[in-house]
Amino acid sequence: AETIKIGALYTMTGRGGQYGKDSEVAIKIALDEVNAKGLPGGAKLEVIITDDKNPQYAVSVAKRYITDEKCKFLFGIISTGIGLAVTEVSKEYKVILVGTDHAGTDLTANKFQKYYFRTSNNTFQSMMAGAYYLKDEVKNWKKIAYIGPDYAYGRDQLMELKWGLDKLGVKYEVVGEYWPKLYEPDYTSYITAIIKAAPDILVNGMWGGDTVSFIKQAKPYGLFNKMKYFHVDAGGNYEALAALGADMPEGIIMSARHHNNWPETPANKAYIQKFYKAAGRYPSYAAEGAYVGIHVIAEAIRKVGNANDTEALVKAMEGMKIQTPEDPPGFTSYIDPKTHQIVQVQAIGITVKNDKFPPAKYMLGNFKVYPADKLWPSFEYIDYMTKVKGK
Amino acid sequence: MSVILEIKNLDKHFGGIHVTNHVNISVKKGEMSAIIGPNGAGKTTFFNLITGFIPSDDGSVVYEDRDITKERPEKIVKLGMVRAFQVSSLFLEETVFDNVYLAALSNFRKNAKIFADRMAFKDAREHTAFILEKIGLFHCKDLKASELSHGDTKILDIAIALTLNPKILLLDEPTAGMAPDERIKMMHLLKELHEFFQLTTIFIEHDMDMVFGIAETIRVLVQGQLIAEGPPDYIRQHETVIEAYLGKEVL
Amino acid sequence: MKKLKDYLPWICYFVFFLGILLVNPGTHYIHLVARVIIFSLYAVAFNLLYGTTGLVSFGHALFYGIGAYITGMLVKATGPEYFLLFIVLGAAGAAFVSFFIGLLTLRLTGIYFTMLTLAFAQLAWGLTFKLYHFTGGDDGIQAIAKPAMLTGGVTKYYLFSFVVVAICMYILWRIRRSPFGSVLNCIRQNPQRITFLGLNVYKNQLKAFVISAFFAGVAGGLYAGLDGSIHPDMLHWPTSGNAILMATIGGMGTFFGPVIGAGILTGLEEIVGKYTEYWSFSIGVVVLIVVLLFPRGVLGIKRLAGNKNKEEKETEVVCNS
Amino acid sequence: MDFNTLIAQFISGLSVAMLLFLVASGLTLIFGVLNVLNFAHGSFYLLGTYFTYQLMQMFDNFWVGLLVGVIGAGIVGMVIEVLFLRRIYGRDQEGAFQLLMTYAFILIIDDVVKFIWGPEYKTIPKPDALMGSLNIGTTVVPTYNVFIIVVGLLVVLFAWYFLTKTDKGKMVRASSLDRNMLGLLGTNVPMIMTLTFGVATAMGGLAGILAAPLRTVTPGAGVEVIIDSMIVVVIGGFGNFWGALLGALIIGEVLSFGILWMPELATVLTFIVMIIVLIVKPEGLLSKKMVGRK
Amino acid sequence: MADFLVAENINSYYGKSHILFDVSFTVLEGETLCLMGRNGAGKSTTFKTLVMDIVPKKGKVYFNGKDITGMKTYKIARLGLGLVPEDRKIFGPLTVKENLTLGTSMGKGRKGVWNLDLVYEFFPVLKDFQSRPGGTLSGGEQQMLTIARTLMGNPVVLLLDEPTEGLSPVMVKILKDLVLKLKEVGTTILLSEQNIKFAMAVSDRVAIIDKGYIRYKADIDTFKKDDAIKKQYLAV
Ligand SMILES: Nc1ncnc2c1ncn2[C@@H]1O[C@H](COP(=O)(O)OP(=O)(O)OP(=O)(O)O)[C@@H](O)[C@H]1O
Ligand SMILES: Nc1ncnc2c1ncn2[C@@H]1O[C@H](COP(=O)(O)OP(=O)(O)OP(=O)(O)O)[C@@H](O)[C@H]1O
Ligand SMILES: [Mg+2]
Ligand SMILES: [Mg+2]
Repeated sequence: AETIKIGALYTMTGRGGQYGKDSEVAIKIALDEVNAKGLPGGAKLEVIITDDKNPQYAVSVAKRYITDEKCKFLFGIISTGIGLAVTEVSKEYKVILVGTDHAGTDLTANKFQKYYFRTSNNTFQSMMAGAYYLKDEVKNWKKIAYIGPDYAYGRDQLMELKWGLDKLGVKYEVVGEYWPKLYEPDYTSYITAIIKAAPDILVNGMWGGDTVSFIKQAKPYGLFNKMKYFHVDAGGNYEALAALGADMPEGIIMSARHHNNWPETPANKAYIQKFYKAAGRYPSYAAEGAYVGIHVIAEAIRKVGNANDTEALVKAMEGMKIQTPEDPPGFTSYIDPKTHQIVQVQAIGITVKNDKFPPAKYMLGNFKVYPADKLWPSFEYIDYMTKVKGK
Repeated sequence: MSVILEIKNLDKHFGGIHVTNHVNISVKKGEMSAIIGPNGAGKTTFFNLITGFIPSDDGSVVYEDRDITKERPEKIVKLGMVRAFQVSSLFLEETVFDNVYLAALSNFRKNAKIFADRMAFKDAREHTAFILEKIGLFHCKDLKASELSHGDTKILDIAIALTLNPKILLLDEPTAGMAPDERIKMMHLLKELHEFFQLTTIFIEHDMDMVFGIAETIRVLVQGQLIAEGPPDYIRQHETVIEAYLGKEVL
Repeated sequence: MKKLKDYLPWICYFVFFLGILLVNPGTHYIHLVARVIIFSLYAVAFNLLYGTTGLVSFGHALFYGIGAYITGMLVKATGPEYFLLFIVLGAAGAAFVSFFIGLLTLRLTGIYFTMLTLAFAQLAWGLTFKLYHFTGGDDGIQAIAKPAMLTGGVTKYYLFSFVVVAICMYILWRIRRSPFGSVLNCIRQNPQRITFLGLNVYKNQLKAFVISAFFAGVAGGLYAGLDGSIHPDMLHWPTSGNAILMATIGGMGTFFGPVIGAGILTGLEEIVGKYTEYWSFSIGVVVLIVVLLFPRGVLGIKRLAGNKNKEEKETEVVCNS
Repeated sequence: MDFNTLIAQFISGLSVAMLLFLVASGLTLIFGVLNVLNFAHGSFYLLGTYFTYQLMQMFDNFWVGLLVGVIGAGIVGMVIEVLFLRRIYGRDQEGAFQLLMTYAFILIIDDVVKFIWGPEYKTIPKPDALMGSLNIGTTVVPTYNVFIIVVGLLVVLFAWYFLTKTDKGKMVRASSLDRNMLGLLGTNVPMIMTLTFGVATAMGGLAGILAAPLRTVTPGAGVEVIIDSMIVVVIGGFGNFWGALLGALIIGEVLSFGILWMPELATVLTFIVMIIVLIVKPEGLLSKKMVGRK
Repeated sequence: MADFLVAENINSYYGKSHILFDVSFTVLEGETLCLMGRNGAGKSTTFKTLVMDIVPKKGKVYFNGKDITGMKTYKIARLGLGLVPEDRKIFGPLTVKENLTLGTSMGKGRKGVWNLDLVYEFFPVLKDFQSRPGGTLSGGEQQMLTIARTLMGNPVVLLLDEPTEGLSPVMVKILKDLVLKLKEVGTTILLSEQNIKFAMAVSDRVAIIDKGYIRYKADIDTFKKDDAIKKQYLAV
């Protein structure tokens, strides 16, 4: 029978390496499930994974996947920059690219092209949910300060949050914006400066190791007692919870694109169990995007009956409903037909003691859930973004 | 004979040491002269100062009626004051020919040509061949500079200096470390060149045979000061010079 | 006959890079070799500083990157009609910036110079990363269009790159063999002597620096067109390191060495990346081997072998004047 | 700006500076002594941390981990010096080869670390004794930061004493100048060089370990610290120990106050400082112009 | 008197170039042997081979009856072979005093008369300049420093490679006195010299090397009379 090849690109080294490795495990799990269930004509899915290194190299690999390895799909990608470079290849060669991790809103907004699909949420979805949370759940605040890495990802989050708050008619004042470099090892000076600025809420836009460093360094200064801490795109990533362990302050507001302890549905539990069995550790959020991505592809092939008719596959994916581990009871994720962005609920929580997922000592709890269709698509925002960032 | 180089009141301190102490010298055109003096007297420093290699603290250097005290070394070379080195300073990976040829290119101001073939300059080629012939290195023009013997490297160093068409040639211990026979050869060579090119030559030496053999004028530096100046016979008898430098028993 | 020997590398160069089109190994491989062509210009330009002048710049990515960004941004702003002109402008921009950086960095020598160039390139990288409204930041810039005659299939752009690079290589080749090239070569060996030949070391180094930056810029501009996308990584230090690597692997003492180095490095990256995620380990090991065992690079090996016989003969010749 | 803020910000800068210095000091030592630009210095920073992590998994004692981590980084350094670096000393364009070789070790060590310990972030907790915070006036300073400042100062003192007051120190300095001659004078130069490299890489390891409780332990973390510490070395004067300290203090404080007054420029401030220093004093603040003659 | 330092058929190379051809000679304990020859004859190469700075491809070197071929340079130095190289090799940025103290490491565990005070007595300039960087000394001053530095290690055998190069006549005289004094205390000396008068004044025996071959060996009195040899190999 036929083998359908998927060419995946993931960061496997350095800071983002963990996301790549986790995605790799999730892909294996998903492949087993998909192939066990069977595809039309007894076809099998196969995934080739290459470390994407940098955009130039990623583009070269993507082209190899398409022209040399005859891959039917491109897949994965952690960095938005690489995603943007590879989406061009997908467009040029008319091969579907399923993005599983990178969160830059651009790809499903101003830089949208019809062969691109994304199976994890974008930063706008996180920040819009965050705006609701700030409006409804946090009382008596006016001043916010923002700290985030000084590049597109960090900048976009602030832009999106502000847009969201304005949209919801929230009145606020920004008393400080701090822009450390990505992977800044030492935040000490930022911390004392933020304490001096005395905001009611500190919004943090870091991811991964930077979150860990920041929290470790801020805690002994008492920063978390002096203001509310709000970090809803990647703050609650499991790898950060795990690395911080007991150093994690209690009661800070965070979220992630997937939670190991929410929703407590059989699907989520089963997925996490499988992952733990395969890897010996709990997954970070990135794995779930990859897991869903494989299922989306398989589902599309089943609908079309083969993997050769790209246009039909695109049609099949548009509006596809898919039950993902992060769907709470009564909700099914779907792919927005206009933007090809998966639409999912967002759950924002606060840190509470919970050692069911060691080595983490704190997990998120007290989740507030924001319904998917309130968040995406927002064509108003897409227009705004197109104006700000260009096509 | 007219004066080609006029040094007035030249002064240099290194930290607390007065290395060049208000030196006044005027060098006549076409003169063959030597500078001698104890170790550390400031001879090399003197060369370094007048060639612009290190800046002086005070005083002036006038060369052909032009004040060059603050000029950059490469400019001074272009004006015709050229030096050869105590430890020969060559382009070791290049052939003997190419070492001299590069100097010739500089001499004919062809060095900045960026798109021409470097061998395309007939005048430079001929000049190179002429110098090599003159100085007696022509037959080993294709050897690499690193393959020369100690004596030949010193000769090549001087050849490079000559190629620049100097008006004044400054030599820092040209025979140091040379075997006696090579030393004699060098002595003859310098004399010949001096006559042939009408060169003003100043050399620093510790070899008294050489100094008293070919210098017309000898200047003695001691602790940065010019203590005596005159023809060989005069210097040979000079009490202070004998005491400070020559010693009673000549070795 | 000497002439023919001189031109032999050129013949090989043409035969290989044009021959590959006849063999036509498939789009991906043409794309790969197109990368080799562009990198080889970058490496050869770099080697004018490194192998010839003896200046180890660890910041050449800066000029490569500036070339790419200026070209890319101009195309984005005005359209692709004047693509070639934009490449030239990009290179000119790189040269312009290199002039000022050279003024500062060339005051130091050896490893000091190396560190400084690194610092400047990292600054530029940081800025590209940060000024995202202007440069697109980490997201880079995509969809850089090519003029109509170069679109459709990689072959056209391949040929275009080949022609541009061949012209640049020829210019660099001429420079290397010019009087100016000799001066640079001798600056590496003995800068003090250059001063006392009446030549200004600093000015000549600066010229070399600017020329080298210009052609690195051309390479960057070409790359912007190849993938239609550019990214701050093009200015990051590994890109600078790659220049040193390509030149060293191929043979820094030769003109064409870096071309071979570019081929080897690109090929290695392709093959190793394909089979293992531990590519950085593998590349590290290869670099170690090259540094330890082939310090003169691939082309240098041949030269060394040629020299051996010569050396033995020459010890017989005693040059006594 | 009130006085308390100034103090707080100053102490923050000091603490940033000391960690920078700890990394840069090893770098500058290797540079000053061996004339080697150890681009892989950050990898020893990383290795030290992972060794400590491993030990803490087994014994759960920070101080044991620290000791073993430092020694481990030093030993790996010495092995690399003996097996590899030693072979390229004195070569033409030595600088470039060193760069490539140490670059190769960045690539290799990062992957080895990932292979052995996996890609996920590791944690090294602070020792219990250094958990809390101190109040200096109205300013809160974490005890651990104070500890780092103290260790940094100790390293400075120790190095100063060693390099300028002891015979071994003189040999170490001489070996950077002329290894061959030093051997002719009866000194076991290869051993000196190996030891120096070992000490310096151990210092790199120490920096990594001390930083670990405040930072993220992950493959790749080593590369990130190297550029900053190079800038420190550039500003202070290459190979000059005091220079590294001064450079680190300047960078630490400029960043610290820069964040207050020009937060937009934070990421480029270090570079701006560097360029200003270069324009004024290209050889770095504390480096004497070499007075060597031939 | 015993055979103290013996070179036996040594053949040395720089890369591929064969420089020394079967060079053999013996230095007896306490004597001064002068190696003479033109530029490029192989004198310095011989010196470097004796201390294994260059390892001979063929042949052996014995010191005090012990085969030291292929031994590490620093170990040979510690045995008491002190080389004063022709190119000086001062540690430029280190002070004069630091340069001198570095010399002591080869003298560990060996008794001897030389110490800082005595060295300063012989070379007062060095005392005056003791805290200046060695690299700033003049050519001749550096030459003195080089010799003094090796003396600090109380060498048993002193290998002096062209010690008078660049020295003023007065200094040459002082150096002569120094060498004679060294002989008095029993130091064995191997000398290479271009200054024939100096060489004759201090040497006991002479060997002539030419193009890498030893051509002639004689005691000093025979050599003084042998004008033909002087003319043939030294052109004097
Ligand atoms: N850069 C410097 N810094 C400090 N002192 C210096 C420097 N250069 C030279 N000196 C000192 O200046 C004095 C003169 O040195 P110079 O080299 O001119 O002597 P010289 O006459 O050439 O001696 P020699 O015959 O031994 O070569 C010496 O005492 C030397 O130590
Ligand atoms: N590093 C080297 N590489 C290659 N050849 C060399 C090297 N050093 C010296 N030679 C060659 O070896 C031969 C012997 O040199 P050596 O230095 O022993 O001569 P020497 O007798 O000491 O002469 P001098 O009186 O000039 O010091 C010479 O022909 C020289 O060119
Ligand atoms: Mg002198
Ligand atoms: Mg010699």
